[in-house]
Amino acid sequence: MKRLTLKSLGVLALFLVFLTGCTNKVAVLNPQGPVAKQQYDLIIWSFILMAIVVAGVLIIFIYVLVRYGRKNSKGYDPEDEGNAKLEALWTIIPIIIVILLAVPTVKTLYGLEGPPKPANATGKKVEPITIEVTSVDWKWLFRYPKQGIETVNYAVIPEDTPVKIKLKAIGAMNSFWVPELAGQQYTMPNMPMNMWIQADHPGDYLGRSANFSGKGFAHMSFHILAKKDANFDAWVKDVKANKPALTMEKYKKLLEPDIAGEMTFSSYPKVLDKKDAAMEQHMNNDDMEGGMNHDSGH
Amino acid sequence: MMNENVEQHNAHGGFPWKHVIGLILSLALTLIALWIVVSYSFSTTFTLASIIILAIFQALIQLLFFMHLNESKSRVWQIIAIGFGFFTAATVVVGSLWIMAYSL
Amino acid sequence: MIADIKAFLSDFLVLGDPLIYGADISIVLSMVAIVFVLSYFKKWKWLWKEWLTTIDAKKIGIMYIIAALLMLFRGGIDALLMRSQITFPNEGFLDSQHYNEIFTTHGTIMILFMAMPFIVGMMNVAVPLQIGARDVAFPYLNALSFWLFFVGAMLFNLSFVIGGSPDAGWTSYTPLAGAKLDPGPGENYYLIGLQLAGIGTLATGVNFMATILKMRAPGMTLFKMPMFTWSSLITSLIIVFAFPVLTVALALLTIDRLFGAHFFTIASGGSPMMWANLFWIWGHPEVYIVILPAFGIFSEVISTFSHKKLFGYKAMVWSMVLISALSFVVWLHHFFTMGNTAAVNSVFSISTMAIAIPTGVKIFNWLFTLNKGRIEFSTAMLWALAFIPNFLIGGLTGVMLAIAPADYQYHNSYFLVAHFHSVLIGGTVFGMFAALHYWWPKMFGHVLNEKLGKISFWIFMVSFNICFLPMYFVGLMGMTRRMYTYPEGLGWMPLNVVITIGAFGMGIGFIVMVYNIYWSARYGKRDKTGDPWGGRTLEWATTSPAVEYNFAHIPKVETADAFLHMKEKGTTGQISKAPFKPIHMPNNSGKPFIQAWLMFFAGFGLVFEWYWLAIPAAAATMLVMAFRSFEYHDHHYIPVEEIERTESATGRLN
Amino acid sequence: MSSVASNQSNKPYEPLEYSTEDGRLRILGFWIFLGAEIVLFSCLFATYLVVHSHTAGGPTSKELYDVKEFMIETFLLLISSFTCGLGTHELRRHNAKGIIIWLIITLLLGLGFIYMEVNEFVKYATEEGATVGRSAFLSGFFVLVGTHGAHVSLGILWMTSIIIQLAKRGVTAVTARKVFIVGLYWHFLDVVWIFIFTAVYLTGMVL
Ligand code: HEA
Ligand code: HEA
Ligand code: CUA
Ligand SMILES: [Cu+2]
Repeated sequence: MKRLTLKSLGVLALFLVFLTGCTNKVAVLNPQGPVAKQQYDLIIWSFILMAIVVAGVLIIFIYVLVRYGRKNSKGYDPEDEGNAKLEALWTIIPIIIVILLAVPTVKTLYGLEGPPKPANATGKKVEPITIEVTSVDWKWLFRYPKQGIETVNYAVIPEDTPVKIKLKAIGAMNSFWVPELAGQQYTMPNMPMNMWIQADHPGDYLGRSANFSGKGFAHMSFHILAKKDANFDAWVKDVKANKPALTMEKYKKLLEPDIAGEMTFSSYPKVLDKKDAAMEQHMNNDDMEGGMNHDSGH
Repeated sequence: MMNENVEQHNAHGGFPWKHVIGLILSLALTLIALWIVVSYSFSTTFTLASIIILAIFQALIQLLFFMHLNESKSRVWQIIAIGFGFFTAATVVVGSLWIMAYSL
Repeated sequence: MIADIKAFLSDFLVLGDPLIYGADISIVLSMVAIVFVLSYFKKWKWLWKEWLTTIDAKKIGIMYIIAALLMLFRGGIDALLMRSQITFPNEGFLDSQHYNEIFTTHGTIMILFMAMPFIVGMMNVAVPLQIGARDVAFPYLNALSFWLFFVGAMLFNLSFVIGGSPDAGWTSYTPLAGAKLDPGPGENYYLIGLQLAGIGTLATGVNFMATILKMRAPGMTLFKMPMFTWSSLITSLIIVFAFPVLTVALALLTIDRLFGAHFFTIASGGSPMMWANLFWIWGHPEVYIVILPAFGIFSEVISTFSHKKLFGYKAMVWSMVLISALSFVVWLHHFFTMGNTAAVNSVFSISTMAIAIPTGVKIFNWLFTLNKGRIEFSTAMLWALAFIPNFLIGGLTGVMLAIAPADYQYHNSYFLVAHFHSVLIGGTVFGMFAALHYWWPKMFGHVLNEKLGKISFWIFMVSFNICFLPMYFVGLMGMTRRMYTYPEGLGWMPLNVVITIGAFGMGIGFIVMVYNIYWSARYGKRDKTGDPWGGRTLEWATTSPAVEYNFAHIPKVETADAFLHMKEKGTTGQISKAPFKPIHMPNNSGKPFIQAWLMFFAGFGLVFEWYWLAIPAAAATMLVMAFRSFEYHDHHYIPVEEIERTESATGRLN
Repeated sequence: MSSVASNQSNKPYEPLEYSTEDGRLRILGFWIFLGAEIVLFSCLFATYLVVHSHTAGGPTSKELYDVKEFMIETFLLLISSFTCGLGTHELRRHNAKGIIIWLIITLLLGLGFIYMEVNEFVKYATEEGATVGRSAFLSGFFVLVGTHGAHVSLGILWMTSIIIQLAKRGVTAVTARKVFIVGLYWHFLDVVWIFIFTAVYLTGMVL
């Protein structure tokens, strides 16, 4: 019996090594921006509380097994059937732990609704930028409405700048997840949603879809490249100058179910901006009768 | 418990008063609900809230006057079954509407 | 003409895959073998009379358990196939489509066709005996439940060779699972197979609630019931109120797919998220349906093998009641990441965490049952003890998932996969294995070999940890579930290799267990006493296996742990002592079997949208029900002489 | 029949349907089943209410519902619930003939309800182009109201079968239990209809 509990302790130790040591590859434990950082802090806090519970339970567990697991252990009492004080104790302690978890949870949830606070000490307020992210089967479209740029399967963002991600889906649901920058949100047809990401440093952050969407799902990864402000502007200029335009034809082709590489377009059909909602609806419809005049009231 | 059953017996001896009262009440509540709606003289919230409350009363009338929910030795269990049913039903309806509020 | 037939067949049968050809061949071969063995030994009549038409809960229970073990095997093979594909990056063993089908069937089969029948089987075996009843409240309905479950499972498994398997995950999210993105019969199989089995389960829930509420032996008040019976009562309650939701969800998606409605489509105003909502309103209570009976079993086993009263009996009961109520108000935690408002996520986060409190109460009560006990490390007890730390890890990671903002990072990653296997295996499967060893003598009259039992325990339990603990880390490294392959260079490979080794280790542990079953059937120690473990509850008061009518005299109960009390007072003999009275028993009936198979054909017709088959079969089903309604002579009396004969054959009369 | 009425004369009276273990079990079982039915309908209500505004340019509830029609449907069901109750009342007096008469009246009212509902559906489909496949709202409407209608139809078949059994066998512990249970079912469908009346029709006039 001892083997069993020792093993559990070993596992615990292993977990601790993972937490303190080589976390580079453990994306969730390697937050690179304020959004992921908030979530990381919660994870660590909850982990500490859980570790306390594990320790408590295992100590009692080992004790009773060692003490009463032998053939002729003393203190056998077959009529021992309850103890109000003890029972109150192990009701109250968990309640306290749950409260200790619930309070930061709610705080963080409301905190995540707005743009992240400036990360660096200078505290200067930076204008957020907006990227419209659309998942289609099985690729990611990134649209920069202000810059008029569209990219596929990668996006470039300026560092230390809150980025508002507007999520949409054409076809199946997916989930937009860049573990080092922020936890995920689903992309859902007929239900535009927002989330924020922000990177503290220039870098190449791997993201992928976290919600199964069919045959090509495993290939739905993308890169978020964070650059210094100046480099970001340079990139925009370069794209505007040197990349082809996204034509309507090409766009429709992208909507067909297939996997794709990275692509860059200096512009996209303006009609998509204007009739944005209606267009998405149109693409999502399987029959045309309900088509364009679908009530998109929500 | 036995006494209850005796009462039941007596109640069924002559004219089915209980049923007639049940019928009258349910017709009345239905008409009131209809009137609240077609008179168009109340706010939407008030209209909806009051017709829902009336419906719940109607359900209680059926359960108590017609369905004898309250008799038999297992009435506790009958009431728990129906009660838990209503609890779950309310959770499902209210919860779903709240969660899906964005699309209402 | 011939071309037509060819085209039809290539749609109908799944062609072109060696794995599936292998399955085809093995299915045909085993069918032939079964038919041959039955004919050779002239067992057809026996099969029909003793099993297919039986309405004896004990036998129905055994059939459930056999089905569950077979499904564990099928689901386990699925698991090993998946593990083989994702051990190394960029493998080509399974293609994407095939992998998608396999995880879908793995999850669905394991939960609905393995865990559920295992539990219902144990309830059938033990509950009537534990409450001192002769059968369940509605034996005929019970048989119908079993056969509905069975044909549902058959229909679902058939998809593998005819028409193609469902491939949208066991959660079957729309719009992916809708007609537009997933045409073809695969998803229909899922919908109809689950529907049939689900209706059977709902009937089981009603049946066991009525049984436990009304059929307890005289003197057995609610708070003198054995803990497994309590857990069965509460599980039945959850079944009754959760399964209708599944019924509706499945029906709506079926109507969408077959009749062009727009509940969950993207077009014409459908609401894909509503599927997730309905699915989890059922789905979350479902996970407590599969864990609570295991809790009940652990209570029995831990108390029996600590040779001590259960600690905090009342708290154990109330915590289950609380869990059952809470289980209906937490479902949103499965889709925290679908853009809910902060208020919605907060409320469901907290309600979910709250479940940790009653569950914790149970954990500590088990620990204190061990305390001051005389612990006997039997195989059943080992499974129960191993449950505590293993389930603890799963439960605590569940609480971590319940923290919505943190769940944004865990959701749909292998961290989640690890969580639910920890609780499903460390809780439910360990519980069922404990029950299997514990009640085996009651079912078959011989005990399972302890040594082989312990070997299989250690192999399985250690491999289980090797398999699932590393999954938490690959999850944190960003590996998501349902990926049929992953690229190199992410550092995921070493851990995946370890995981796969663990998975195969579990397979070996399972093989040892199966061998133990075979070995013990031939050489195992026979249980003459009916009470091999020094049991405390009434199932041990009768013979092993229990006679058809369970108890010649219904026992009188004075305290909890009723049988122990009888042994102390020396009144155990009274249950089988003359004079007897004729015993009223329901007749066997072939109708449940026939009705269920008619429903199978109706379902099969729906899967392929062959209404010429579906409609007549459904009508025939109604006809069987009408016949049943007009049937008045459906019971008989066992005469006194026969009771005397049976009782003296068991050696209990002299 | 007389043998039943005089049984257990030393004990206080117990309604016949509760007089056997089997009867008591089945009645409780049926109540539990009704609990499940409540949840079943609640899911359909939830779905209907969520998609109520999703009309996809098709007909809306305000355009479709007709006060006169649904009021007549409501009265038919309410009164049938009453007549069914009178059947149970006669049951308690062991009066087979009385039961049969009231149940047949109930059946006729039920048939009238179904006739009106079918008419309503056909009218929607043919005159307004409102079919299940037209919009999410209509899917929700037809499936919710249709499920109730299917229950009523099943109830009609069931009640017919029980009337036959009652005519053949008179009031016994078994037939009494059957009459009582089918009565419960019928009243329950009335409860569901009240909520359809409220949440579908009346609400549809407001929102
Ligand atoms: C047997 C099945 C079972 C059980 C018992 C549980 C138990 C729990 N589960 Fe689990 N869960 C699943 C099966 C199960 N789960 C499955 C199958 C899925 C995924 C489905 C899918 O997507 O495919 C899932 C998914 C799942 C999610 C969704 C995650 C996501 O999709 O992102 C969440 C989130 O909250 C969750 C939470 C919990 C919690 C809080 C418990 C609690 O009940 C656990 C309670 C137990 C303890 C906490 C341990 C003992 C307590 C103490 C010692 C007291 C002290 C402790 C504290 C105060 C913390 N589960
Ligand atoms: C009770 C439920 C249950 C059980 C017991 C299991 C058991 C196992 N599961 Fe399962 N699993 C689920 C429920 C369950 N699972 C669910 C609900 C999902 C989600 C599905 C979805 O995403 O839709 C899932 C998904 C899932 C995945 C994720 C797939 C993905 O997302 O890509 C993986 C991956 O490793 C996995 C592995 C395993 C393994 C290795 C076992 C092992 O424990 C199995 C061990 C048993 C055996 C191995 C017995 C069989 C014996 C033999 C076959 C003899 C031959 C043996 C040898 C040759 C050695 N499971
Ligand atoms: Cu009184 Cu019906
Ligand atoms: Cu859950």
